[in-house]
Amino acid sequence: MVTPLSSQLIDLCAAVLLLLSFSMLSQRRVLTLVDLFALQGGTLFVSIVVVAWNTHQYQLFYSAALTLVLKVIFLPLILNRLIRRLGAQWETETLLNASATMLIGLLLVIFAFTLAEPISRLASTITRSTLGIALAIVMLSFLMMITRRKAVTQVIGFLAMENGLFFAATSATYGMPMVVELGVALDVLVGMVILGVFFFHIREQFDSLDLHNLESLKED
Amino acid sequence: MTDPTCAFFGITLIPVAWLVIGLLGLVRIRSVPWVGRILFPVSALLGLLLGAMALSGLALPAQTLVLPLGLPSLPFHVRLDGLSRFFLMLIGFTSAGISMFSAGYLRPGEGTPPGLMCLQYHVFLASMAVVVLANDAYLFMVAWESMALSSYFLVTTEHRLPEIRRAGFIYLLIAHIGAISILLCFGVLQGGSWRFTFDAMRAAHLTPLWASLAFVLALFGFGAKAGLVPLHVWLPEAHPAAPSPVSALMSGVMLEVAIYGLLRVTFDFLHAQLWWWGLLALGLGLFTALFGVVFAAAQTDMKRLLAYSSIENIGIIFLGVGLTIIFHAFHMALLAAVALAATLYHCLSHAFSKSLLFLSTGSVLHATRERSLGKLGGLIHRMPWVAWLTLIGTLAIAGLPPLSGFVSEWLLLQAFLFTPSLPHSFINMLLPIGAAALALVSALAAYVMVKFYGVIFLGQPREPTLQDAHDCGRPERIGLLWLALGCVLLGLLPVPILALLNSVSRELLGASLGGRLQHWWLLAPIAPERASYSPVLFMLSTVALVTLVTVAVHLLYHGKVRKTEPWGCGFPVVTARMQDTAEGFGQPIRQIFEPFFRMSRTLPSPFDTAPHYRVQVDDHFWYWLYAPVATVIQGVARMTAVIQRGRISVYLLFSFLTLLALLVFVL
Amino acid sequence: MNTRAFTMQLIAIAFAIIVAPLLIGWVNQCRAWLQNRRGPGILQPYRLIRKLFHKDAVIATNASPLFRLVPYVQFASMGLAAGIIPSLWTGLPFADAADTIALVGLFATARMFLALAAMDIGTAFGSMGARREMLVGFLAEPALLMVFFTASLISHSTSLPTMVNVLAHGPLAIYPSLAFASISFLMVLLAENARIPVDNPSTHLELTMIHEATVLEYSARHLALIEWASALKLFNYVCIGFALFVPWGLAQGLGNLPDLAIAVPALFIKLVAVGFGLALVETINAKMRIFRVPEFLASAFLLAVLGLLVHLLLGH
Amino acid sequence: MELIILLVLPPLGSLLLALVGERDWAAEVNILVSAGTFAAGAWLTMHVIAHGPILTGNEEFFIDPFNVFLVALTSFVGFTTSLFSRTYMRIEQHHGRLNRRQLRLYHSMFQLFMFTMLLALTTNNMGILWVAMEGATLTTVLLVSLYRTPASIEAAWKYFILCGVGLAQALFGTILLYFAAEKVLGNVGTTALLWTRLNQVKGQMEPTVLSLAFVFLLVGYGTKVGLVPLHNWLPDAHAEGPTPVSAVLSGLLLNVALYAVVRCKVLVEGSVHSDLAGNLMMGFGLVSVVVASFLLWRQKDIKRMFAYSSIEHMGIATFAFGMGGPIANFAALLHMTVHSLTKSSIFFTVGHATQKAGSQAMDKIRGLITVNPTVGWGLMIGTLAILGMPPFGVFTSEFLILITAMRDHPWATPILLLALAVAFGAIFSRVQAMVFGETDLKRLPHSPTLLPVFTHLTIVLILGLYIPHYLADWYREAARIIG
Repeated sequence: MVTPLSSQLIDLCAAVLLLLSFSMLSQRRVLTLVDLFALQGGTLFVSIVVVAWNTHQYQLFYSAALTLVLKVIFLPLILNRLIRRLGAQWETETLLNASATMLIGLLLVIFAFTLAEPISRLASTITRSTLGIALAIVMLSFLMMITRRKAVTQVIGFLAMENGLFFAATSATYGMPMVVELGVALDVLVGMVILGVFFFHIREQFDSLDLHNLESLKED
Repeated sequence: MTDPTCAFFGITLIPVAWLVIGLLGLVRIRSVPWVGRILFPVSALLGLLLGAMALSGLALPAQTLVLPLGLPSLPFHVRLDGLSRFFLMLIGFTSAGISMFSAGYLRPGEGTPPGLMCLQYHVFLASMAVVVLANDAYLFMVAWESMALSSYFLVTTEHRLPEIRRAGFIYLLIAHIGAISILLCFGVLQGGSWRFTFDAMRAAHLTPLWASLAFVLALFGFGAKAGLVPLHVWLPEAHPAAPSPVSALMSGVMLEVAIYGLLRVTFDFLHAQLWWWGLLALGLGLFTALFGVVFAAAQTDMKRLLAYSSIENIGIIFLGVGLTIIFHAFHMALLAAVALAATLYHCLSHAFSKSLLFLSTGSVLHATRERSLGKLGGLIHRMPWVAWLTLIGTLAIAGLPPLSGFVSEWLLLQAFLFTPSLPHSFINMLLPIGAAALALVSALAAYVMVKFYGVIFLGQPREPTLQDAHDCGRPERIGLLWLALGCVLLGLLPVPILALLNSVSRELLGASLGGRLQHWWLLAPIAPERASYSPVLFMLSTVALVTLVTVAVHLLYHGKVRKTEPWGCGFPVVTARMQDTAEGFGQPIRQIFEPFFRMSRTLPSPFDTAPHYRVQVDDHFWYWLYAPVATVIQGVARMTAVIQRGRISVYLLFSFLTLLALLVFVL
Repeated sequence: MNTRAFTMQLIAIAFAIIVAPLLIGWVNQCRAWLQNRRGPGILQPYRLIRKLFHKDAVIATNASPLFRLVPYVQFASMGLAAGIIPSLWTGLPFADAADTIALVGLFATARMFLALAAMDIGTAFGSMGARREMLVGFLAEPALLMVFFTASLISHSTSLPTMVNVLAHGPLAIYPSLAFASISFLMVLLAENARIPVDNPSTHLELTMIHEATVLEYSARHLALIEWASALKLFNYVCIGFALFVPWGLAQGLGNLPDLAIAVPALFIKLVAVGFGLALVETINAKMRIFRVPEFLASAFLLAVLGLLVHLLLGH
Repeated sequence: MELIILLVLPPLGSLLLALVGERDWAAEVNILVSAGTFAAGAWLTMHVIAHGPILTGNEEFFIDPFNVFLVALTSFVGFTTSLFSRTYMRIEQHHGRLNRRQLRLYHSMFQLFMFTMLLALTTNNMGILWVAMEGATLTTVLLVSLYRTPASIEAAWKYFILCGVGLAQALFGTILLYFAAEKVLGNVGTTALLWTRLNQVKGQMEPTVLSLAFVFLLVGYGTKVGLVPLHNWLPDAHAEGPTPVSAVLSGLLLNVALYAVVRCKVLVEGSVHSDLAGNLMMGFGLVSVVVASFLLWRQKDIKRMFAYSSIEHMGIATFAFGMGGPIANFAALLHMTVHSLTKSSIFFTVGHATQKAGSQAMDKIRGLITVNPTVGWGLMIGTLAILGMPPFGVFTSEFLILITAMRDHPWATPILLLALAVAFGAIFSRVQAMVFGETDLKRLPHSPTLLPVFTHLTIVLILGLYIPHYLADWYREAARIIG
């Protein structure tokens, strides 16, 4: 019953997601970053819908809806407003220049694929090959969190990682049990709210969101 | 007392009773009468009882008991055999005197409140008793470390003084490291059975390599507690810091408990297989003894001096242990028995005499508030009791006949004289040197003790304040008397006491002096024509001669006795400051044994209007061993601090790399 | 011990006590002769002691009972030592009470008391003397002990009578180790008895004296006892030397008359010889500086140890 | 029934306190709720001891000897902490470091935190376990940043980011676990994440997947355990949060995280027939012990120092679990217990000490014994206990761990002992200086509640001398489950 088309669709989504996370990795402008993040969420939504449609896993529609609401609409919205309110549109510079970051990213992708290869061989789902990509996305966003210097961008990286995980969940196994999905979503939401609050605290304490302010606690 | 099992229970109950007394101290924590006049005398009685019970049971076979406490897999095992009985006797009798003294020694308003001090003191006593009773590694370690802890708190009674805090820290640190090595030693000793009862360790059979490892670990661990060079640095710090009864307890009892541990492991578990262990112990012991006595000669603080003298005595004891091991390894049972007897006897005599001396310093301290020898003097007129009783202790520890110290040294020298019959020529060459060194040490000990006694009690008071020094109170007198009595009896009646030790040496070596002690008055361990010593006869004839001479002289003599000022040697005035100071008295030794010391001297120039001479004597080991270790640790710490530099990106990188590394690892 | 042995024992002690000052007298006489002086005569020490016994005793105000006790202890311990060291016959019951090690201990005790008494008054010289006395002691004692060890390794015993019996009546053998021992013993003897070159018995130049400084505060009967005791000490040391190195002539056991008939003249001959020898040594040597004394005694100590090693190397 | 109370009481309390948390009697309410929770926990424990494991709520909740003792411990320490925090927070308020809004936040978050802990412990669903851990992170982030000082904000931020990322890895691990389980159990909705089910089929699951999953889970939950080099958040969070929070962080959160790791280990070892998991844990444990004990020498801030000591002890426990086997697991469980009791009591005393000194810098704190003997002795005894001095329980567990190490991994023993000695020197030298000596500290406006301190220490002391039979059997049972 699995049509090659659907699986191609999913692979396409996967490719787009990977592309997006690469572009996020190299993107300097914070607002664009948010848009990219929204796009990523959108793609994720599409892929989930496709999976749900093809495999008649209807509880996946809930998580699709969750993704849509949370990651495509809500989070980007508040992120946008936060960034405008905090005036943190510009990431001044990253710790590593873009090309080097890309290179490392590439290596990571290869590593992720090799890692996921034996697993996806076991997979019976239509989404078998995408697990590697999911892992790659997780790692790329990890890399992004490492290389960025602004609190906001770090958070976006964090959310991108969550996306990767969602994608993994849907692609490897047709979604986690509903309770878990809900719980995870809730945590993400609350986490975002808290972070939002934090931005303001950080701003009022250090009057900038630059992370090099947050290096006072250390061993000398 | 007759029924052995009831005696056994009685003995095991006494530590509990001590704990109870300690807790009772908390009832009225600030009341000196309650603690001093009631609790401490009671615990002294308990000490006597313990000693008596242990003594009466010395010859009995071993008894064991399992208490429903401790780990589920390893409940507390208790065992009472000759060795533990002997050391219990030591603990009981010595602590009896010390507790009695403490009863009068306590004063209100000095650091820790008396009630709390009473608790710590009795926990200390009880834990020492339990160490000796323990028959499994866990109980042993628990008691051992409680001993260290309680004594630490006692040492830091005057915790407001920084040097005392420092002393306490060094003490506890070294004690802890020693305990760790003992723990390792037990880990080796169980020899594959993975049961940590001492019975299992007795049964275990180790390859020579593992056995040697265990022995070295034990030597390190127990040596750290006993103050074996180079692990001695805590001792001269901690003993002066502690209140005098505590110093007495630490020096007179705790060090011997460490010796107990070594004997237990070496002979009971390892059966003293290899002769080079003995050589090692002997060498270390000799060096420790020489080191200790030479440093004692250079001290200017009376309690530091005694502490170093303790190091010296511990050295002598280790030397005895070493000889015992050597003889035992070569299957010379009788000689091993002689050496062991000497060792145990020295433990006993050191316990009595050293506690006596430390207590007397306590009385001096209370009477004069002065610890530095340079400010004392002439106290024999102000405090005759203390002075005369101390004289006995001084002579005993200097190893002079007919007191206790001499007996053990005599036996040791006898043992040395037999070494040429060893099958191993190398040791034959080596051991006479040992004998010579031992002789040198005991002669030096006499020097040190003359300095100690002479500077404190004789001559003219070096400070005007000493004029109103007062003699010690009645409880103190009783305590001192008891200990002095012990020194005398140990000196005069070696034969009956050695006969009591037979059971111990039979347990450990399978041989004893047994039949060789027929005459109670004549000590002839091998054969009367070989060597003999009869302190009683010695004493009697001396006394007889003294009285005879006195009588004779008084018959012969017709003149009167006039009292005048001493001859001023032509000086216009004779002041107390013209006497030898402690530094001055130690100066020849400092000169002869210069390489031992790390000295910093400031000499006055001939043109000084107010000439000032200062000399400070330090311990090389501190700078050679301990300081470097500390710097290394600090360096490593500085390096490790690199991973905590506060940059969140770096932290993220850490976890990322960890992840990748692990993934590669499992791939 | 039966009564005869006991009486003989007492006789031995009495004999030593009586004869001891004679030896001092003889040595001093010989020195006088060697230094072209007439000399006071051999009996001078007795006269001195008698004189002292008839004087009033003067004691420092701050002297403690210890100070007055010490002379008696000195005398008694030297007497006891005389009871242990075989001078004429070896059968001494007291010898069981103390073997050589105990004998060294006895000397040490005596010295310690002397030093304490010296510190008791609290004058500069008293404590200085005590310090020097102990300094000499802590080096001389081990040396003496080593000498005894060498002998005891030969005789397999540490009790003097047995040693003498073995050395004197055993098969005649030459012991190189004993040669070393004898030299170091001689050095110890000089040091212990405050003779030149270590100390000068006949001076009161404060800065050089050792023994005299310790007894500076004594007078009359106390001084008499001390002087007598030191005479006894010299006698004892000399007898030890005889027992170890020239034991011939000593009567065995309690000794029967013929043996004693040999022993007494033998002893006196030896004493005369040794006295003269001592005087000679003291005359041809100059007193050394106090700082040299440790080296002198250390070499004595090392010689003794060397003797021990030689014995072990050669096996006899 | 008691389970429901256990899981419902805290959130209700949290809601209530969210409403009334600023009142003067809020602290009493807090105590009351915690007491109730503790009672429920105790009740549950009795029930489990009596009737064995419970599996309820269509298998969503599972209580076995392993987690029930942690439930009891958690609710108990939670209770004592609430007792302590009453006076502590009063004094903080009195010093003007907290306003009522923050107090309300504190109270309600405290209860919520307790809830997440208990949920994480009692749930049978690996997914819910993850959710609860994340929830715990969020609540504690708020607690850590309670003072709103720059330092506390920084600490909270690092805590949030590092643990968030870590837990993201854990989630990926959980997904992989699910993925592997699905192969065996079929895609039957929720059941494929139930630990009990997984435990039944662990033999058939795909080793490669599970080993990968374990790596992610270990890195994830390990971050929360504070294993070096994932530990960096821990000292900051402990040092900057209010002391009661430090107490529960050290005493409870780390335990629960370790619990999660061990649960995963059980599954993985069942599937992967090599001791990969064990070796990984031993490695992490050893590294943590050594690094932490050396870092102790660099400390100036008292709470930071004890945070590092927590890392060290978690390292020891992890090492023990890694070794596995009845004795080691037994010892590790015991170690978790005594460590959380001792460490929380230490933090209680430390809290009052810092309030006296008005600073957490150790060279500002002097002569506690003279100004307030109970605090001083509490700190001294607690420290000696945590340093593994007999006759306290920490020594017992360390003794057992060491002898097991001597048997199974002799090479590791000297390293452990060296680290212990180094840590001893570092901590004790500082604590001694703080407890003893002259002082210029002032008394506190309210007399501190030290009942919890001495209760904890007494329990630890008793555990050092005598382990009750039911407790021992219970630990053994748990050890058997862990395998």
